[in-house]
Amino acid sequence: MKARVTVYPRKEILDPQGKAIQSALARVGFRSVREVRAGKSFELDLGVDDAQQAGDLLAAMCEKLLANTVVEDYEIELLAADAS
Amino acid sequence: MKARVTVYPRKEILDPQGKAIQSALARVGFRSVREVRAGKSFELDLGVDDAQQAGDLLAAMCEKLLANTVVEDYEIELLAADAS
Amino acid sequence: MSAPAEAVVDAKRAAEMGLSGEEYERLTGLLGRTPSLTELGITSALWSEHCSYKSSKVHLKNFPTSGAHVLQGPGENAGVVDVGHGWVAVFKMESHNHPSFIEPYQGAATGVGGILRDVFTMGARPIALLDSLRFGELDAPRMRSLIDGVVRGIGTYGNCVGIPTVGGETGFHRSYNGNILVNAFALGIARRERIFKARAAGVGNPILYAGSRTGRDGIHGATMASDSFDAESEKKRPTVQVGDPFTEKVLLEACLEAMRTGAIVAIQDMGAAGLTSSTFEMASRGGVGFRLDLDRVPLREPGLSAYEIMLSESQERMVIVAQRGKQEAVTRVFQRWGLEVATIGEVTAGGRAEIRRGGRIEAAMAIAPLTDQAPVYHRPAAPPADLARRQAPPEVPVPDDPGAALARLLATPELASKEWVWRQYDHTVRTSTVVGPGGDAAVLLLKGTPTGLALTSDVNPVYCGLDPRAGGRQAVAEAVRNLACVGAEPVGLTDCLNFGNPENPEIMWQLRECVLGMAEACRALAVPVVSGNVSLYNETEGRSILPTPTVAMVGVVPDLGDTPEAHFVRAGDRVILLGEDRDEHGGSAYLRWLHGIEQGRPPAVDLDAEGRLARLLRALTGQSLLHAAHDLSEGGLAVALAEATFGARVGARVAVPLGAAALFSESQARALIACSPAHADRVLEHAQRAGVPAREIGETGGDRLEIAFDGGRLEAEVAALHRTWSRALPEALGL
Amino acid sequence: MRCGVVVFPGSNCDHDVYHVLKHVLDQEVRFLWHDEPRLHGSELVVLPGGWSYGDYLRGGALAALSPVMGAVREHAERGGLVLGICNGFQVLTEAKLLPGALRPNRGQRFECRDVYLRVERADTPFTREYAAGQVLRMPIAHGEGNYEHFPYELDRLERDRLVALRYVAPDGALADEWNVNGSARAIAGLANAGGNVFGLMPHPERCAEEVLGNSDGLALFAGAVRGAAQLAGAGR
Ligand SMILES: Nc1ncnc2c1ncn2[C@@H]1O[C@H](COP(=O)(O)OP(=O)(O)O)[C@@H](O)[C@H]1O
Ligand SMILES: [Mg+2]
Repeated sequence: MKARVTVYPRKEILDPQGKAIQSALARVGFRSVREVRAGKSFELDLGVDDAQQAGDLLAAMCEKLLANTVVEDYEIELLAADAS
Repeated sequence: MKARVTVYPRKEILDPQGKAIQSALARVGFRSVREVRAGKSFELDLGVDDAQQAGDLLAAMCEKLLANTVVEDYEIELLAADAS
Repeated sequence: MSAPAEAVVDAKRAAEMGLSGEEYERLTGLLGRTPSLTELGITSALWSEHCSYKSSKVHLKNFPTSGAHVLQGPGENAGVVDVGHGWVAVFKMESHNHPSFIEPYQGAATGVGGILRDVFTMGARPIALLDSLRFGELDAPRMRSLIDGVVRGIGTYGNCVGIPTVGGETGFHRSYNGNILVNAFALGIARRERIFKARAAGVGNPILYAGSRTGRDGIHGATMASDSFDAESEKKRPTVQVGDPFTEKVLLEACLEAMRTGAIVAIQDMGAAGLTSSTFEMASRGGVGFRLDLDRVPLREPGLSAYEIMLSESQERMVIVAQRGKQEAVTRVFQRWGLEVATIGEVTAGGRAEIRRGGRIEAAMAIAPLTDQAPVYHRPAAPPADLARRQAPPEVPVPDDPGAALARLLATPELASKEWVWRQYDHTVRTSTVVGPGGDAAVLLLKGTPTGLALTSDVNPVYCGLDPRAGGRQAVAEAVRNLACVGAEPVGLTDCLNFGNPENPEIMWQLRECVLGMAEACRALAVPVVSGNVSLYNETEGRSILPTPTVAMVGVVPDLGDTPEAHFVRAGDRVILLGEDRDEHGGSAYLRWLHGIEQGRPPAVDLDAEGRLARLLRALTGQSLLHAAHDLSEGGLAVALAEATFGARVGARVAVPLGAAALFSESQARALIACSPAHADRVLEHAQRAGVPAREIGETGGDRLEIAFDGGRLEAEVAALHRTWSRALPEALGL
Repeated sequence: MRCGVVVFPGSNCDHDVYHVLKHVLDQEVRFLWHDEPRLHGSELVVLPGGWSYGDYLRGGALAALSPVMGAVREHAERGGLVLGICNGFQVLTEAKLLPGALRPNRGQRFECRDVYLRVERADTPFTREYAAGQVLRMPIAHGEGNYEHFPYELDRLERDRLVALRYVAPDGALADEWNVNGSARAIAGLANAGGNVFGLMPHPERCAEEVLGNSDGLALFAGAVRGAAQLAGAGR
């Protein structure tokens, strides 16, 4: 089973990286952009087939490692079952 | 209009970050994981309403700034229209 | 990717890989048959300019390569010189120009990775990096992002491995618009008796592979083959290598630890041409053969062909010849550091290479003809037809407002502070950095001794373009001068010869003349060349870069107690100008940046005068007579004075019997020094005895820089000039 | 008195810290391997700077889960002294031994330069040799040193007096331009409530010898060594 995890700074926390990207975009001409949030994305091949189990595994990984929950939120998406 | 851009290292390119995360996950007990790819995720409030226009804008931003197409691939998703 | 394995091998394919018709014939002659694709790939890599030095070899012979301190000259992965107290310094510089232009971040990062491996492969612990960078005009396409990417790439890699980047150069010229230069230098130290070499020996000894897995990255990077098999396969094969500095750090620790097991016979990193050059070169140096079973090479993805495995330039990999029966000790070390290690072959007798993949022999060839007996070319060299016009004495406009001219010069990217660059580099890790970036030469403490190692890198490509012989001399002389300013005596240099297409006689002439100029200066100033690198074909669309023979020099400061600063440190010191001004403006920053003139003969380089000046500076520092010493280079006296006021914001008031334009003359063999009034007479006496013209020109103090010259006065607030100078680069970059 | 310096595979300031403890302060020091949950009797444990496991994810994230950190946590809970420098500070926050998080610098670039620090608390073992309000000069070298926490948590840190060092101008005044990484409340160093766990982004080991032109950092180690010796003497 494949999955995608997205990790973003929590809303209450400043996101200087997003800001920097927004102003860089503006500098090269993309001036309409109102906001940018910058985060991380992970694509995982979980090696398990059960969706329930996959979800549990992902949540545990996020809590333990992929996100720093003091300042970051995460989101989990299960992708279409692995073809292989 | 809001959108999400996901940027990943191209398949054939070494992804040290993904590799490191995979081995770290294994070390803390998540041994089933077969592969991890690590990328970046950007959430943008584009400031335009038209989906076509938004798509063009995003592609241009990726080519120009958000992704380094020599070593990275990107993916664009338009999110539900902005409530504001 | 099965296509290559079945591909037809003929002269056309060979040409695609960069072998000339003659070279292909030479190969078939050697083999007595048509080569396999793998054999062709191996040969084209080994006979590439990068690995074989076929165009430059005849000229490199002119360098003096031995000396009292030299333990290892060119020919190994890095040069080795004795720096006293039982320590040796191991150093080398290498270019990563082409990859950095394609992908600046990874290109520059892997450049740092490669040069570090060249140093720790010799058993030395790297302790410092320098980076010599040349960029184009800021408004040239991609230039700002190239600069940003290169600086980030160097920073990220060196910072993560934990080696301080303590100096370098950053220059700008339109000739680099389509071909930037990234030259990285690394220096390591080792106990004298602990040096390792890459000389395979011992029939039956196992060949180990350690480090990252092999992928399809950068295949054939060394041959710079323009065309490949077909557009499709080219797309599939990324030419960009990605560095993994964490793996490098671990590899470094593991290698140094494994060397202490006593079970390593020879070791070499896989650099350009990867497994091919490392195995063939090690065998060639040792006069032995080897057998490889490529099925045992750790791969990143299955299905790589023999051709691909032999030519991959995946990063962070090493080849080791271990003592038979003792390889376990080596293996254990790598495993403890979490690295993969595999036995991939063994040393054989008879000087032949035999390479298998999937049970099939993919290559079977004699080694020496491919390495020692690689083709050597005496390429035609001729000066450009318009040389006389280029060297015609330029019209030198006299500045009506020298103060404004100074401010404008200090705001050019060329002369602006490079702090924006080096602040992104960790230059204090390892707690040995006594003088970091920002001065004339960096100084590192050799821990446990009173001694310091001084490092600098220098070249003036504009001078080299106008008169390559003089430019070559000047690069070496300036490096010696920068070392002398911190009291260091040079012990050796490494270089990176960056030039255009050697098949163009003008370029060959530049190369030959630069080398001859460097060699003259090396002899006159007693600095041996112990390692180096040649980077040719630096051209885009027929336009080649300025000749850029970068010099990186290492010196020894016997006692660190005495190091003067490169800037004024206190008010009330006497300012003394050493050397002679000859009002020379050919190729000067003043003419080039303020008047768009790039013409004339560059300043004459009087090597005897340089030698006398350097000896004097070392003598003065050795006796603790100086508070400050700073040499004059680009921008001449006015710029040197301004720079000297910036470090501690200590102003100066001086008077010189020079015209306004002469304030910006770039005559060589000059330096500014400052000393307490009590020492001034002794300093002047020393200078006189040393045969160095010296005159007291004023004193330090206040918050202004005032220069009285013939017919006027230049006055500026130090704080304002400093602001201009320190903000110019980030502002020009739009940051 | 025994000191231990933790070595992660990507630590690169381990030797620098070792050098100061051993050769400048003449202490007994040993390296502690990341993969072993043992401190070998170390009374002062230092987590040095570097890129512990490459830290491509977040500085210190993986290191916080390493075997040695279990032992460090126990040591800290028993009141033992733990010092985290730069990456070590990141490890301590990731391990929740100190509050908050260290995020990428405001300017999105690695910064290597001297900064000025004001000593806010002189009553921890690590700052006891300094005077409250004293201004120190110290080098930094990091890309992720921007201290962050929720506003109410920051208030609590202040109330509990956990802030030990702040980025200031050379004259000791708070100034945004001298808060080079953009840290909330200009926080450069923190202690836990007991004062026995201490983390800071600047590198005191890089300014602990006059030959390097600055020895402002030496007293931090000297204080820690004395503090640890006293704890040991008290028969903890
Ligand atoms: N790319 C760089 N990396 C590190 N340090 C640099 C870089 N470019 C310039 N510097 C530093 O800036 C200072 C000024 O450089 P430069 O003008 O080339 O000196 P000089 O004229 O004395 O050779 C030197 O200390 C040099 O080490
Ligand atoms: Mg200089």
